[in-house]
Formats: sequence, C-alpha cells, structure tokens
Amino acid sequence: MLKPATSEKLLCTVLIAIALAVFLVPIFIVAVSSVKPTPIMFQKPPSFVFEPTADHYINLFTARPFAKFIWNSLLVACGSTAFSLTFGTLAAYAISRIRHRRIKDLAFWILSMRMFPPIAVIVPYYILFKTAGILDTPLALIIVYSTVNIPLTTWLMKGFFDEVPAALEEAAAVDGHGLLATFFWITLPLVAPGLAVSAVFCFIFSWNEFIFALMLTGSEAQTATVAVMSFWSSDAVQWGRIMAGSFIIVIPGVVFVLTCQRWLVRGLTMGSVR
Amino acid sequence: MAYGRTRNRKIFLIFLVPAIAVLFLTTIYPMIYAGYLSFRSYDLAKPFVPRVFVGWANYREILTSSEFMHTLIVTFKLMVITLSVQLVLGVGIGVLTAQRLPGMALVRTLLLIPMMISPVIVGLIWLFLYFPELGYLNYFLSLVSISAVPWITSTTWAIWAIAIADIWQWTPFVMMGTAAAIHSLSPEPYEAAMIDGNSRWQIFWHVTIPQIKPVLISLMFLRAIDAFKLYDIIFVLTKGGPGDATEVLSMFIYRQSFTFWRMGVGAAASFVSLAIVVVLITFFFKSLNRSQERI
Amino acid sequence: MKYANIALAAAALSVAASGAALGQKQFEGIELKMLGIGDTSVTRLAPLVDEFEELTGAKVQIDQFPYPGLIDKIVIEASADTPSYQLMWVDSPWVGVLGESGALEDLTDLAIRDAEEINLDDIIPIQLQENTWQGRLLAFPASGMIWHQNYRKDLFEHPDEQAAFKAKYGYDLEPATNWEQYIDQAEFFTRTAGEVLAGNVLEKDFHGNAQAYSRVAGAITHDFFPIMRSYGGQYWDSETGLCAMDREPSLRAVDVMKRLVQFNPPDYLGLMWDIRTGYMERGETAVSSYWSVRTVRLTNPEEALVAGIGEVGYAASPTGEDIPQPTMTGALSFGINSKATDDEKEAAWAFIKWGTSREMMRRFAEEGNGVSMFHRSILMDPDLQERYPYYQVLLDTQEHAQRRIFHPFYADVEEVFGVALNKYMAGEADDPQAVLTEACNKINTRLKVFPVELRLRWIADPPAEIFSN
Amino acid sequence: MSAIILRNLVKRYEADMAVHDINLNVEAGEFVVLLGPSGCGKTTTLRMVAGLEDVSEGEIYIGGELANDLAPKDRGIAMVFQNYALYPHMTVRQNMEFALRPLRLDRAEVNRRITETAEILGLDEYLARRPSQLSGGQRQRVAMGRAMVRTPEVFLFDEPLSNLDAKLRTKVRWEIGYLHRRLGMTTLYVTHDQTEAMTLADKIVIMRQGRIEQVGTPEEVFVRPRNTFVATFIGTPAMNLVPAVSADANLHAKDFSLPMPQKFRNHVPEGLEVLIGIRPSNINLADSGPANVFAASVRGIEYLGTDALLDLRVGSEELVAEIPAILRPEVDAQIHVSFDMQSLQLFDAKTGQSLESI
Repeated sequence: MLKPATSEKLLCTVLIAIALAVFLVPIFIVAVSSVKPTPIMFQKPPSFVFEPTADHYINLFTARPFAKFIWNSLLVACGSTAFSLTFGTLAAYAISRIRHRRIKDLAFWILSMRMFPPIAVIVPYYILFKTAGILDTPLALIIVYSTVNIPLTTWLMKGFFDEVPAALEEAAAVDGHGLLATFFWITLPLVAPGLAVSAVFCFIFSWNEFIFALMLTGSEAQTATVAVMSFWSSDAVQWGRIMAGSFIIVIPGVVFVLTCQRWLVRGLTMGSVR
Repeated sequence: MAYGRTRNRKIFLIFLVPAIAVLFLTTIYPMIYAGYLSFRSYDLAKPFVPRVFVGWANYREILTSSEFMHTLIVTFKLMVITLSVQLVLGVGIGVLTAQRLPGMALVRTLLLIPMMISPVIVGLIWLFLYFPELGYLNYFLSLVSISAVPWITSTTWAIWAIAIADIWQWTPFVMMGTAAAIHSLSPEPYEAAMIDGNSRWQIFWHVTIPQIKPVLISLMFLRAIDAFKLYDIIFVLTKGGPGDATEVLSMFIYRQSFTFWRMGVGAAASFVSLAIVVVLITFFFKSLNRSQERI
Repeated sequence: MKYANIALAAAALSVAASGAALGQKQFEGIELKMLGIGDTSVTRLAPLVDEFEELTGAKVQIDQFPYPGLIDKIVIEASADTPSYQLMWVDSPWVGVLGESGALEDLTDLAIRDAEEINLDDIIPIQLQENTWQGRLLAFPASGMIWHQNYRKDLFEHPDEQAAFKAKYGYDLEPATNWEQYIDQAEFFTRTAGEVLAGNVLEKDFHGNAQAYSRVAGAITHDFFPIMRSYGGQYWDSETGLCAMDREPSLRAVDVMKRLVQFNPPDYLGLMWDIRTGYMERGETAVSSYWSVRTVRLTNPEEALVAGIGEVGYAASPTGEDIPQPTMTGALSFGINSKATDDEKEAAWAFIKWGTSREMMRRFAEEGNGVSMFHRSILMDPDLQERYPYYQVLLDTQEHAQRRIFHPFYADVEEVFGVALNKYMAGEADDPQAVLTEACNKINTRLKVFPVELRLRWIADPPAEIFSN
Repeated sequence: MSAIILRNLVKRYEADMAVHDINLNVEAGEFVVLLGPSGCGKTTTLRMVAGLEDVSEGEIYIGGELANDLAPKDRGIAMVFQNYALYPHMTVRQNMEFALRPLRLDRAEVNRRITETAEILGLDEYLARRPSQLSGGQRQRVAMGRAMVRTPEVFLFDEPLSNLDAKLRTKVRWEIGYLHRRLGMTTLYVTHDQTEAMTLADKIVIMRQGRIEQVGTPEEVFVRPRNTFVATFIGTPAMNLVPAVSADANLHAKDFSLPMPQKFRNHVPEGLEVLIGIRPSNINLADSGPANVFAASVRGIEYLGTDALLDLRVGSEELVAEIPAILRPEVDAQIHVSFDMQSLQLFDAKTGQSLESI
C-alpha cells in the first residue's frame, strides 16, 4: 500500500488518536462512574478526582442476584449460539451447494426473517411460550434469538462455503469419502474462521438483546441487560448500579474483540460481499 | 459445485430442514398472528373494547395519518444522517487504520469495541453523557469554549443526539469493513496509478473507492435494515421526544402496541415497515449486482 | 422492638388462619410470584420474603423489572389465561385499566374481614380510595405518595434573603401557598455564578426551581396535573365523560409551567423523575415539587448532598390563587391476579397484609426507609417525625387530598398530553389552547366509540365500600 | 485393472450440450489422453467418468460395471486435479491417510503404502509439511501420491501439469510416463497440450465442441489426421492448408500445380475442391529446375536453434516451412522449395474430411 510521508504520518497519528478518544472515552466514563459515590454522580462540572467506592458493584450483586442474571445471559447466549451455529451452518452449506434456481428465494426468505420489526411479535411469542410452558426459561430466549441468529449465521457461512474450492470436496469424493465425511473433515475445518465469527456475532447479539428478554422472562431467566435496566425504577434511576452493570456487560464484547479481531474482519467482509 | 448427485441432494435437504423448520415454526405463527391482528381492532389491555374485524381500516389509518408520515420522515432522516456519516467517517478511519504501520492492528481492535455493546447500554451511556447541565459531553465542550448543547432536550438537537449514539456504535462496523476490503485489494492498480502520476486523493477517489464499493454497499445495506429496527437507543434516550422529534417507525409501533395497546394498528404498521424494508433490499440487490458487474 | 413487631405480625396472621393449629404453617407448598419493580416499595421488602415463608410456609419470589416496560408486562400477563404471577405491583393510575378488564382481584371483602388485623382505621382513607375502582378495593397500598413542595429552608430563613425578598415583592418569604408566590420565589432565587446567595458567592448558576418537563415516562404530566387540579381543573367532563383537560384551569397550569421555564435549569426539557429531584438533592435549586417517594433522600447525606449543604423544608403544594384545593395523592400498591387459584389468592392476601402491615412499615422507617407512609399512627409518631420532618406535611395534606386520574385510558392521556405539553414547553407550538384541544380531541376520538353511560361510569369515583362498614 | 467404456455419452446443461454422444473404449492398463481446445468437453467427460457430473444420457462402464449411478467413492478411481486440491489443513501424510481412510486398512498397511508412495515420488522428507509449505512441483507430486496410494483401478488426470513452469512440466511428464509404465493403471488424462498427449498417450482422443474428432495413436493422429481440425490442431507449427482443385490427375492451386499423389488418384473425383495439407517440416529447400519445385520469397525467419521457421510466399499462398537452421536464407531472399509428396494430405474443402482411403 501507499507509504505515507513523515508529515502525513504525524497527521494520521493525530487523527487516529482523536478517533480512539471519541470511541473509547464513553467507555472510560462508564468505568469511572461505576466507582463514583452516588451524591456526586451528577455534578457540574463532573468530578474525576474522588475516592472510588465499590458500593455500586456490591449493591449490584446484593440488591439483586446479579450473578444469576449473568449466568442466565451466558446460558442464553451460549445456547442460542450453539443452536444457531449448528442449524445455520448446515443450511448455509446446503444453500451454497445446491444448484437450483429457487435456492436464492429460499436464502432471501431466511434473511427476511431478520427484517420483521421485533416489537410486533412479542405478544404472539408470549402466548406461544406461555402455552408451551417455557415462559421465563432460558429456552424461550434461545428460541427467539435463534430466529435472528440462524439467518445471520446462514448468511455469513454461505459466504465462507462459497469460498471453499469445489475441487477439495471433489477430491475427497473421488478419494472414496461420502458427503458427510467430506463435510466434517474437509469443508468444516476450512471454514473455521467463519464459524468463529458467526459464533461471536450470535453470542454478542443474544448477550445484548433487551426487549424480548424484558418481555419474555421473569426473574428465573432474566438476563443481565434487563437486570441493569431494572435499576431504572419508578422513584429513582440508580445510575451507579447501572454503570457498574453496564461495565460488566461490556466485558465479553471487549474480550471477543481482543481475541477474534482478525476473524471478525474477515468474516464481516466475506459475509457481506457475497 | 458440480456434483449435485441425487443422493447428495437428499443430504442437502436434510441439512436445510432443521433451520427452515425452526424458522418456520418460530416465525410463522407470530407472523400469522400479527397478520391476523392487523385486520382487527384489538386492545390487549382493555378486553371491553370491541375486538372486531375491521378490514383494511388499520392500514388506512396508518397510511393516512400525519403522525405515521411524520415517523417515516424521522426514520428516513435518521437513516440518511447515520448512514452517510457512518460511511464517511467509517471509510475515513478505515483508510487511516488500513495502513500497514506498527500498532495499527491494536488500534483497529480497540475501535471495534462500541459495536459489541448492547444497544440499551449504549443508550444508557449516552443518556449519561448527554444530560445538558450535568452530562460529560457538554462539560468537554465547555473546555474548548463551546457553549452547552441541549442534546436530548431540544427538538432540533434530539435527532442528532440519537444519530450520534448510533454513529458511535456502528461507525466501527463500516471502518472494519473498509479496512479489510482495502487489505484485500491487489496492489497493481495503485502502482499503475502512481506511475501515471496521480495524486493521492485521485488514487483514493478513482482507484480505491470503486474497488471497495461493493463492500461499502453491503455494509450500508445491513445498516439500513437495522436503521429500521433502531429502537433500544431511542427507548432509553428520548422515548420519541422531545415533542415527537425522534418518533421513529419502531417507536410508533411500540407506542401503538404497548402504550395505547392498539395491537391491530401496531401490527399493521409492522407490515408496512416490512414492506418498506423489502423494497429497500430489492433495490440493494439490484445496485449490488450492477456495481459488481462493472468490476 | 423489631422482634416484637414480627411477633405481633405472626400473631396477627395466625389469628387470620382460622382453624389452623398454631405452629402449623398455613400455606405450606404454595409458591407466589410477584411482577414487581425495583423501587423502595419493593426493594425494602424483597430481602425479607424468607421471613414470610418462615411464618406461613408460602414461598414468595419478587421479580423486579424496569419501570419503562413494566405495565406492558402486567397487561400481557393479565391477558394470559393462566397466571405466571399471582401478585402484581400496581401504580395507582393503572387501577382503572386493570380494574375494568378484570385483571385484579377484588380485595374489598378481604379487607373488611381482616379490618382489625390490617389496622384499617389507622390507614389514611384517601390511600385506600386511591386503589379503588367503582368503589371496590383492587390493590393495597405499599407506599403512599403526596405531591408536595420541597424548599431550601436555610435559604428561606436567611435574613439577607428574607429582607431582599420582602423589598422586591412586598410580602414575606415563606413557603408558597399559591403559584404566583411560587413563581416569585423561583424568580427570586434564580442567580448566576458570581452573585451572592445567602451570603456566599456562587461558583455556578443557581436555579430557582426544578420541575419535570420531560415526556419520558410522562414525567411532565405528573407535574402538570397537580397544578391543573390546584386551579380546580377536572380531567373529565362530568356530563359527557370526555376530555376536559383543555379548559381554563388547564390553561392556567400550562401558563404556570411555561413561566417557570426561565427559572428552571437550561435542560428543563430533559428533567425527568430523578434528574429533577437531583437538583434539589444536590442543593442546586431553591424549590421543587414532586412525589414524596423521593423525599426521604433529602434527609440522608449519603444520597443527597443537600443534607450537608443546607436544610430542606417541606410544605403542601401551592394552590391556585389561595383557593384551597386538595393535593394529589398517588399510591404504589400490591394487587392480586384475579386468575390465580383460590389458595394462591388467600396466600397472596396474607403476603400483602404482612408486607404492608403497620409493623412492617414502622420497621422500615426505623431502618431508615421513611418513605411515603400511609398509617396515621406512624406519621404522627414524634420520634419518627423528628427523623423524617416531612411526615407532618404528609399527614396534614393527605387528610384532604384527592386521588389521581384512574381512567382506563390513562396511558393514552399520559402519552398524548406528555407529547403535547412537552412540545409546547419546547416552543414548538404557540397557542396553548390549540395544543390542549388537539390533545383532548385525540383522546376523545378513542373514547367516543363507547356509549356515554360507560364513559360516565369510568369517571365515577364512588367511595370505597370498605368504609361503609 | 479396469477398462472404461463410454456409450453414447451426453451431457446437457439446461439447453446447452456440453458433450455430444461420446463413444470410447479405454482398454485396461491403457493410457488415454483426451485432447482438445478449452471448452471442448474433455474435462466434462472426465468428470462424468469420475462421477462428479451427472450423466444426461448414455452409459459409463468401469471394469464392466455400469457406473452411471455410482457415487465417486464407489467407482474405484483416483483423480489428480488441475489445482491439486490438496487439503490445506492437513500435512502431506494426513492428505494421504485421509485418502486411505475409506479403505479401512490396518495401521501397518497404511504406513507401508504411504512410505512406499513417498519413496517412489521422492516425498519422504515432506510428509510432515503442509501444502502451503511446498513448491508447485512438490504439490503436484503429493497430488499424485494421494491418488496412487490408494492403488486405484483407474487413474484420472485433469490437466495436472498446467500450473507448472515449462521446465518442471517436462520433468513431471517424464515421471508420469515412468509411473504408468511401472504401475500399468488404466489412465484417462485430460490436457490441451498436444506435447503431453503425444508423449504420454497410448491413444489420443481429440475432441472439439463436445464431439470426438479422432481417436488414434499419437502417430495416427499426426500422420493421418481425419480432418482439417485434427490436422491443424496436432503439430507445431500447424499444417499448411492450400486450397486447390483436382483436375487431370493434378492439383491446381491458385498459383501453382502439383501432381495428384498416387494414393489419392483413384478416388478423388475430377473438379473437387480440396485443401492440400503440407506440414512445415515437409517443405524442403530445393534447387531450381526439376519438376514440382516452386519459386518462393522469404517474408520472415524465426530462429529456433536446431531448426528455423520460414514465412514463405509461393505466389499469393502463405506457407510456413521448417528447415534445418544452418540452411536458413536471408529475409527477402528468393528461393526454391519442394514438397515431400509422400506425406501430402488431401481434405475435402467443403466437409474438411480427409480424402485418404481407409
């Protein structure tokens, strides 16, 4: 690529520093606020020097069983990820390999499942899950999130499968392997980065989702996002706890970004170009 | 992928079935139910309000109401603002961070963090920053002698406040796509352009942009779908206010369905929304095909 | 003292459990769930549910949800045939919609049956009336509220300020009894940085008043309606049952709020619940009127800086032109899902009795949660009055208070007027009459579907039948 | 070893015919090359034999068994792909092991085969490497090794040398020839390179537009091409074709005449429009004088080392001649040439078919 001159390098550094500041300072403020005593939470001008307190974090875990809510979030996120990844990957493989002129319509139908406004289906879901007796269970959320995550996985993975050279699978076929062996031993290992990126996106979506989690759970399956919002009450918005909870909820995203950046980039561009 | 032998086709169908079955089972009932509701007067909170078939009345009400048109305008306005700023900023930062310099990978990684955060939390974070008197944002602005901006409390600023929160969250998405697309380009056109003596700006505009255009179009398309579903941030930041300044489509659906409990009107609005998104997507596929043919 | 209370409660419960042998747990095996919230009416009780199980054998689980979205959950729950929740947290204006749809169990007979046990005579009647629909008691108060004014006592009593005020306005600086005085005081105390307030040079701007102007969760209507009522305004037309909130009293209330804007913080349009109370709690405003659920904070230096800066005084909310009009009440209450089984209902009622009992309330007050009491004896307790100086105001004003709006279309009112008023205050509309009329029309189109008898029934507020015994 | 028989084989894509009615016998142990320009259907034919494409019509027999509906894995074949199709996430050894897995051999046998194959192909040192760590030639050998290790009945090659540079290509070509002679497996080999075909094949199948133009030994297709397509496709530089008319036992081209060669005299009718086929190597320099010697002008010369190519004009006819380089004249020189009448070919100008009697 182009080699920048020194003066340009300086300009770039400055611009990048600004970008970093803009995108990271809000998160820094969350971190600061999560250890700020309540009386000075809002002050003009905001105080940055104060004696930090762990009260909000302690309250978060004592006022409500926040650890359980985190566990619920994890359960729902992992469950939906596993579910969506399995079904979405299989479907994506089939869509990528079947040669039929209607297959595009099918792919479009699957994708269109993402387009319906979620608010409109809350009540039907409520009735459905109530009847099935799985309201306020992680399973209900796993199912709902999968209707969003399966299309996403299918869409992303199709891009990856399209990139796998046909000759590799043909080679395995003439080497005497059936379709399943070929899929599991040749194709799947080759799209591992795609699996990783799909998993991250599924996980993050499920982990972050709010409105379904609010409407379809009670305290059995309540997720961390809803729990954090529940500190927005009728008589007070408990900003300290909200900030502490938010900071905890942000952590998995940061971890994923730090560990999977390379795959994320590849996955997103591949999935979206194709 | 040529060996679509009959037996393989069977296996492919078996592969397809679970996903389709799950999607079908879990979406078809809610959607049929919503479709059924959209032709009825149905107040969930007030069983004493007659629940009757009303034909196209709900659709007619929506499509003729100035309120709905207002929400459409706000939605599109917000979409245009967020998409264009995300595009410009995202491509700009993407190009900056695509340089192969030490530390750039870490910078790119750090910049991705906002898009990993729950939209509700993003709303809460920005609400916290936006408080006009007490928030951090105006404090920072005052440090550089910019007078306080009534972010979420002014009917003119509120839409920008929403836009900024959305831009903050999703610019990294465009940035990441841009950086990756640039990395995947072959160097030849650049070398040719340099030999031809083009300026950096010309190269960017005539060589880079046309090459990454398909990627940009897909990114914008994904953002456009989400722009129609944008909900959490507004739910937390303004609830559609002040006045009705940030009353977007999804807030309209929410208000009709869960504040006024007019489930039928809400369902009808959802289908109108779906129709708009589908039209958008068809348009997108067309333009994507066109831009790919050109390359 | 504490244990004595518990013993008392236990005894009371065992009396209610007629026929049950002492020591045997009456509701063994029953599990109750409450669709609740994270406010003080619930959070102070939530950690104690084990004590209830200890007493009765019934297991209670309180699910806490954010206020935005809670009524949505309640309505959806109420529309389901088999309940997931037997207990519901209810904000008193919701009683109309939940009552008319039959979602809540009628508690009238139970309350009459157990009148002695629940100290019915000691409960301020308006707090019970607040929870009635068509004369029937549908929920039981867990926290009663009064809309009253808080003022900076230290500033009001400062000699320099008193003198200056008298010189400027011609009357003494005392808690406002009408809105004109309130506006004067708001104007008087609005100072910019560098000016002197009570002998100190201000480092930053000081705002005379902080009221809610935000439409988030209908906040603006919660300040607007009490002012409207203080001018004698009515929600509904008594002849037609249609919207009456566009008449003279409403216009005057709009005018009061509009005139107060300039003495409010510049972010007045964003002042929702706690942002507005925050100004008072940090000692950054001179007067602010709001629901008493937050008042307790003003006495606690860990929650409010003002406790370390000055002193807060409490008074009844101002009236329109000194024509005494009742203050507004509100209640945060517990109700029972009408679709619960009989056993569950009985257990749920036992829980409500236990959780809202006078003993429990006193225990909360002694532990520092002196929020919104509704038992006369507690509000009159000298020790507690010492600790919670606003108790006297609550006591005085509740005696002639009036209940809030309770119409089945309350949510529509809150939302439509929230948007309309917020728009007007933002300067988006010039003609207050037009704004109010348009809002009324919007609500009327939804009401006109119904026959006038029904509409009139919806606005009727017959005295609760628990009092007729 | 299995023989392969193709009977009336047809492949249709939607409306397009990719392969028309192919009939071919590949004897057991025979090395048959499918040769033709790109798009001629040779790869499609190969893939049908492999089972990678469905057969639209006709039959394929492998080892006497109808294979149309057999999955690739059940056909007893091995295939080497153009891009090698090595599994990038496996080492060389794992690539071979994976190919052996369906045979369910015991561990010792697997190791024995891999060692043996690696030895034959000189891959011993590379067994632990991944394909990305190998050179093009090495990858090619791994691809062959992966096919060989299974000791298949039938070996299929799909342009296996096209990704190699010229020098390596010759070397690997030798290796393939050597391996075939040593192992004697039935081989079907697709290429567009006639050198590969000529050097490797027992039998060449020349295809064009989905049809077989000629089947024969390398010598047959070179010496007796059945039509002008084969005539010009085989041989570098291509055979010269000169339009002429037969009359009075002579061939009259526009600017010169030749006597009709003996072998055609009896069955080429008078007045037939023909094409005279002369290979460049059959045009010789001659002294002026005797019959059948023609004056020519030299328009250009290409020096090839041992030989040189002359761009000649005989009258208005353009001809290419290949002569020993030491004899090469100057550009623009006026020279004389003669044709080797024994190797002259005649084709019907209308049909392009050879006029040689069978």
